[in-house]
Amino acid sequence: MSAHAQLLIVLLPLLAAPLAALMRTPDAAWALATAIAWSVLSLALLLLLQVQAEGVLSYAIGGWAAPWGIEYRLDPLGALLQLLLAAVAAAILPWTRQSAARELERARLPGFYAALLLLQAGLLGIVATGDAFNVFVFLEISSLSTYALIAMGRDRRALTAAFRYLILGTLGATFYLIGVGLLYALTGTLNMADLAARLPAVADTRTAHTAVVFVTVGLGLKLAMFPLHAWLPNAYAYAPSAVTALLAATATKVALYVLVRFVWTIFGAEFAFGAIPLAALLGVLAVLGMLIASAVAVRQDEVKRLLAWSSVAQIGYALAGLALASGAGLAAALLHLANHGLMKGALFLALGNIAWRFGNTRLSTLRGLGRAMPWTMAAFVAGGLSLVGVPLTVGFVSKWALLQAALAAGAWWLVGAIALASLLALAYVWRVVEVAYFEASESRDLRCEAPLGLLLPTWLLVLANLWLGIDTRWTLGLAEAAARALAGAGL
Amino acid sequence: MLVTALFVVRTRDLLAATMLLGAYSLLSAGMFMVLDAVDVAFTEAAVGAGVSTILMLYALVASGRFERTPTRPQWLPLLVVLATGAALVWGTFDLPPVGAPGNPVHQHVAPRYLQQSGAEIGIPNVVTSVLASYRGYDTLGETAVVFTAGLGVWLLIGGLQRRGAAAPVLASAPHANLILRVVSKFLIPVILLFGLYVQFHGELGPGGGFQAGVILASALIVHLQVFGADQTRQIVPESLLRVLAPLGVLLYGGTGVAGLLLGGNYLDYHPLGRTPVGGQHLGILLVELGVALTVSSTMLLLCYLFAARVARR
Amino acid sequence: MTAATHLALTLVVPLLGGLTMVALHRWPRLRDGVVVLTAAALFACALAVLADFNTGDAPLLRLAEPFPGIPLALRAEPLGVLFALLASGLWLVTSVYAIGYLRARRESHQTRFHICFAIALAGAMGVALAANLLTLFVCYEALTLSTYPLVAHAGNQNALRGARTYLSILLATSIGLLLPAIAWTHVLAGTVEFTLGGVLAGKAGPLEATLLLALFVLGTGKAAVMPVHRWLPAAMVAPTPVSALLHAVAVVKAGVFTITKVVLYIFGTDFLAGIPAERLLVYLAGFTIIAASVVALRQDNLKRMLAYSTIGQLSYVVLAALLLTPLAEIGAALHMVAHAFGKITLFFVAGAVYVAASKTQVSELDGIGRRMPWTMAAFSIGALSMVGVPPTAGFVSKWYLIAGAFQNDFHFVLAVLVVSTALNAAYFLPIIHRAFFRPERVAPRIDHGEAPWPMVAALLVTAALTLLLFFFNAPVVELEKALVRMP
Amino acid sequence: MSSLGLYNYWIVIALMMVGLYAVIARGHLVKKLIGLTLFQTAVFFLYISMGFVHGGAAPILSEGVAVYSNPLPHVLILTAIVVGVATTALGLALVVRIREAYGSVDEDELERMDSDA
Repeated sequence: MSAHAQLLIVLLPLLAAPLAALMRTPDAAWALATAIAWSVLSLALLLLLQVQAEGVLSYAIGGWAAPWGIEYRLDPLGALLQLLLAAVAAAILPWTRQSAARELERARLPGFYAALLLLQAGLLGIVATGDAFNVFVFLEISSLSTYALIAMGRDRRALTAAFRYLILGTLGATFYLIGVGLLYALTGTLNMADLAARLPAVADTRTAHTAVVFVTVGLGLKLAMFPLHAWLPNAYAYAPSAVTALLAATATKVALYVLVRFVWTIFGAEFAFGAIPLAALLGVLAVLGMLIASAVAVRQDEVKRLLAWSSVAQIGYALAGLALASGAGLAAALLHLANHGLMKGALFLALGNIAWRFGNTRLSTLRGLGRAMPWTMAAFVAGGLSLVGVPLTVGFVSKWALLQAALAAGAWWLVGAIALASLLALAYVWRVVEVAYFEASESRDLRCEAPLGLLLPTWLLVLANLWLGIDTRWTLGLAEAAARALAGAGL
Repeated sequence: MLVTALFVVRTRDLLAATMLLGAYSLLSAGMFMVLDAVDVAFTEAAVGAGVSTILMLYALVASGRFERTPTRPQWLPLLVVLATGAALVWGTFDLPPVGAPGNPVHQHVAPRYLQQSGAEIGIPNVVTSVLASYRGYDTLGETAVVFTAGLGVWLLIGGLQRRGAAAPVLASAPHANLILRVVSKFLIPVILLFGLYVQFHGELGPGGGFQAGVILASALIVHLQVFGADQTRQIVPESLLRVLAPLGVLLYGGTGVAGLLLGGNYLDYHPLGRTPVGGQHLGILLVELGVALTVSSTMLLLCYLFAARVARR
Repeated sequence: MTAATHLALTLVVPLLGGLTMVALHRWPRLRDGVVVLTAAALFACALAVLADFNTGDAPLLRLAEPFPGIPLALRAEPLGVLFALLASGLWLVTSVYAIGYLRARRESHQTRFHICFAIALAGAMGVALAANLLTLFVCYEALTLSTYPLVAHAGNQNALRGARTYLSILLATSIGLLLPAIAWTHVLAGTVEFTLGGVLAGKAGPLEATLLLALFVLGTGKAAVMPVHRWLPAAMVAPTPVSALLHAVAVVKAGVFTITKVVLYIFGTDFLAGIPAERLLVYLAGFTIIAASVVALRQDNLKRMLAYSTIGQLSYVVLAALLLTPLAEIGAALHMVAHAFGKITLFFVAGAVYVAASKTQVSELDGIGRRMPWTMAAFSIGALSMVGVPPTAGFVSKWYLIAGAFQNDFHFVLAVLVVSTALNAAYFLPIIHRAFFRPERVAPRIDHGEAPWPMVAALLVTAALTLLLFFFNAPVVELEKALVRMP
Repeated sequence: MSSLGLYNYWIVIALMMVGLYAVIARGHLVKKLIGLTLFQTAVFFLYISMGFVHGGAAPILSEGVAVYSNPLPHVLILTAIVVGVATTALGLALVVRIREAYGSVDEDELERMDSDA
């Protein structure tokens, strides 16, 4: 059975979703979803060991060989992403039961869990596949389920946010489709490895350049790259808490994974960074994104939107790492992907606890919560410190790696940007901490901590945040292995 | 084609826009026929012209017919559009000319489908063989997309207790209804028959799971329009649809798992039958059935949901 | 109990103490006992580390390995041991003082106060004994974060504002300047380990070295060099024991200690000597001394005056470190100790005056000498030490500073030393004069005597230490000799 | 590189741009969805015209016919059409919900309501 693990990791959630939809009671659907999430996690670990042992795994679906049939390829980068997706989902799903029960009507819960499973299947499918068009199909599965999930938020603005995300997301996917179409027209194949082999021959044509631009713009929309991020703040702010946590920790990361896959595997570093000034373009957008998004985040008074803007900024960090066009930069970007997933997961779960108790997460609601909900706020502070990049946290590890890569590449503009952005991060995290701990509020002196069911997963992610900040064998080791596999050149 | 598209964008009256969009889909189906894409033309006509127009009509009933005059500056979108267009045109210069047999597209992957699919899978319609077997996983993903859409729409506007009988949309003039009633009584069985034909003829000529599913659904949608949602619900209750839609996906996935258990890779139909080619036949048949199930039940479910929501307003 | 366990104990003891304090939350008397006990245990550990170091046994204790090649590790070396001893010793005294102060003022959140104190001390010990820049940076940040709740202890609006400036400047400089500096050093030198004689020799050009040094000096916000000094006066909103220990000893000394260590162990004195632009930083330190002393002159609030005087004194140590002559390095270490004893006494006095007479302004101190003779006597000793009058420790360190300046006849430094001594005298002596020789203009509201006994005892101990250091500075000098054996 | 052969693509691009214009310029939500459908249909044309072969028959194996047009784009487009319809259906469901929640389906009015809400 382990030979088929590569496929089962996607198939399990995909086929479990219809089952979940058929379930009558919400708890049965939740139990199925959590069981699937945990089995996916075990599969992801199994696959990781296999990849480390045998190198790139390949699985021809339908028995047809690579360029003709669809092929699943898994390399260290894919294994790292799948592990992140599985781990975050496995932590968030147990948390979802009580949070969703309170935020959504009972009748819709089985459907809600089915959509969550579809979202996870879509994301895992994108990471697992080695076929460019298959990425589009699974991208659509995850996007459609995301639109539906966001629109289930209580606030009516969730609907407009979902609609705007639908329009922009579909535009992005269609741009990606055009890019892949142009590549197909030039090379005649859709399999990524095959594409990478045949592209250099036609690399200097104008069509190839346009294809790169369209794929980058398309993915930029899905990735919420700086100028194309309009949909993200509202979408994360008004979606149900569980959905925001899952999306923040995984969705944009997968889009960035596809961009890395295209830039490094298919186009190859020399072509992508040589022919078109992709490095300069990404670098400028990343720095702009980091600074402006952080600046906006400081002024938000709804904490979920604040964290959503901070997500846009953090994606800027990862893009900046990518824009360094060096092995070290790539490793730093991948490391930040994984770390940011953990950080945001913990933070949004903490917010979910507050939303569970008070129904909203405005800054005024947080007044005096330091005493009222000590464990939740402690988790939030730990996540916030990790966001700022204080030592002994995961954020510091990725900041350190980014600084190293930037200095090695002599990118002074990036060092300054990172310093400034982390100061802004400090500003908006501290704004929340100050309100929570130092502003006393008369109405809320009683202790009303969230129930254990919500607290345990939150603290699980927070502990992961701290533990991986000290023992970085897992995250740093994997990211470097992935970068070495992709970049080939020495770190 | 271009003129219809431009007019669709220009017009203020959304009803006209929807109708023109239907016409546009039909025209594009014709164009696909010219470009030898028969299956695609069939699907575009059935899905593009048929279902999306019905759904848009429902949405229009809910949201009013006319569009306010645009107040925002028009030059910015124009600029963006022209820039993208120019980039695309600039990009096409190095593309091989349309229709030339020497294009790389025809050299690399496609020839094998054309030459070997007859022997390996044994069905004349190469598109169906590629769709169901070579790239069967894409189609599974696509069925999942249809299911997701159905699920998403149900999550958004489903689960409503219908208050009062849902008046049929076109029931404005009762006597006019008589002709419609008689004609539709005659038409529906024919459509159903044609749908089944398309389903099983998919291997020989143009057709297949999607088209058949939509046609079967459209038969019942006609019934829904003419006789009102309540009568149609007696024939095909909504709960049945909500069971059939996931079932289709499971059937498709299950066929793949069966291939897995019998020793092949996932979605490998060879071990299913006694002979490899026989296995392919059986596999494709089952898979197409699964697709038809999901597509038909989802399309009908969509119409039920929209009808119920519109009637409630 | 090998030397390595002593090193580990220096970190574990305060954290353990903190935990037990949490456990004894409901029994204040027991908790205060634990506080003193932990302080005593920490001091004992520091002594043990000193003993091990003297016997030449200085192992590398590896705690964790976050990055390949850069472990979080501790190692004893002369400067670090001195600072560790200083911090843990004075913590013992301060804890006694703090218990008295908190009891007298009936402050709320006392447990949180002591726990943060314990964590801050753990951070200070970590900075002292760090084996490489990364460990130093980690403990430096821990120190900043753990002292934030202390500064914002009062919880009212201006305490919050003060704490906000405190935190923003410190974290801004550390993440904004210090972290890039460390990363750059790692990229340039390939290692961030502290090796006597410097790692950068030959690996960085003159321009890069100067820029890097500037990054370090400005990045270490805790050294309060002029542009980044504003956090120190802002932190005066904290209760006096906090200002006493942290802002006279632990926090600020950590900053100056970092700079000295960077100069000695990362750059190396002879490598720096070769760089002409290094003089700029000496001028900057000199300017800080003069400006801070001038501002201190005009301060009426006692604690703010002491804060500005601290900024000035700190730059003495920075100045000495950047003089690069062996005698100056020893002078720097000595001044660190002397200033600690002197300044902590002055802060204790300020706290005692506040508790007993609830007076905070210098102008209100007329004739207080007669009411609080012991306290004001200690104040005079402290003040004299700051000025550098013979019987006090301040004189010894100034003596080495001047000798160091003469060694490479750096006339600017001599001028700065003379002028600043005059300025120190200008703002300290009138206070002594006002306290003893001026009659009380207005009768105090409450006829108060001395402050509660634990506070008076503490400040007398530190005053005595200031005097003792003058006579028994030999062991300290011997310890520091190892530092510069290979100048 | 006879540019004559490329006119097919240019028409497709013109159609795309009409669709894109509708999505961006028009405020009415349903008009945006219509624009999106136009845009996607045009992309389908791009794929199909790539796979077209002069004189080739439809890709259904029959005797006596040697040259066929390429079946692969057809398969891709079959999937893309269904994905397009799925997205439109979901979009329309959202429009209905927005209409009920806000009472209007014009983007500018919605923004005004959101900003002051």
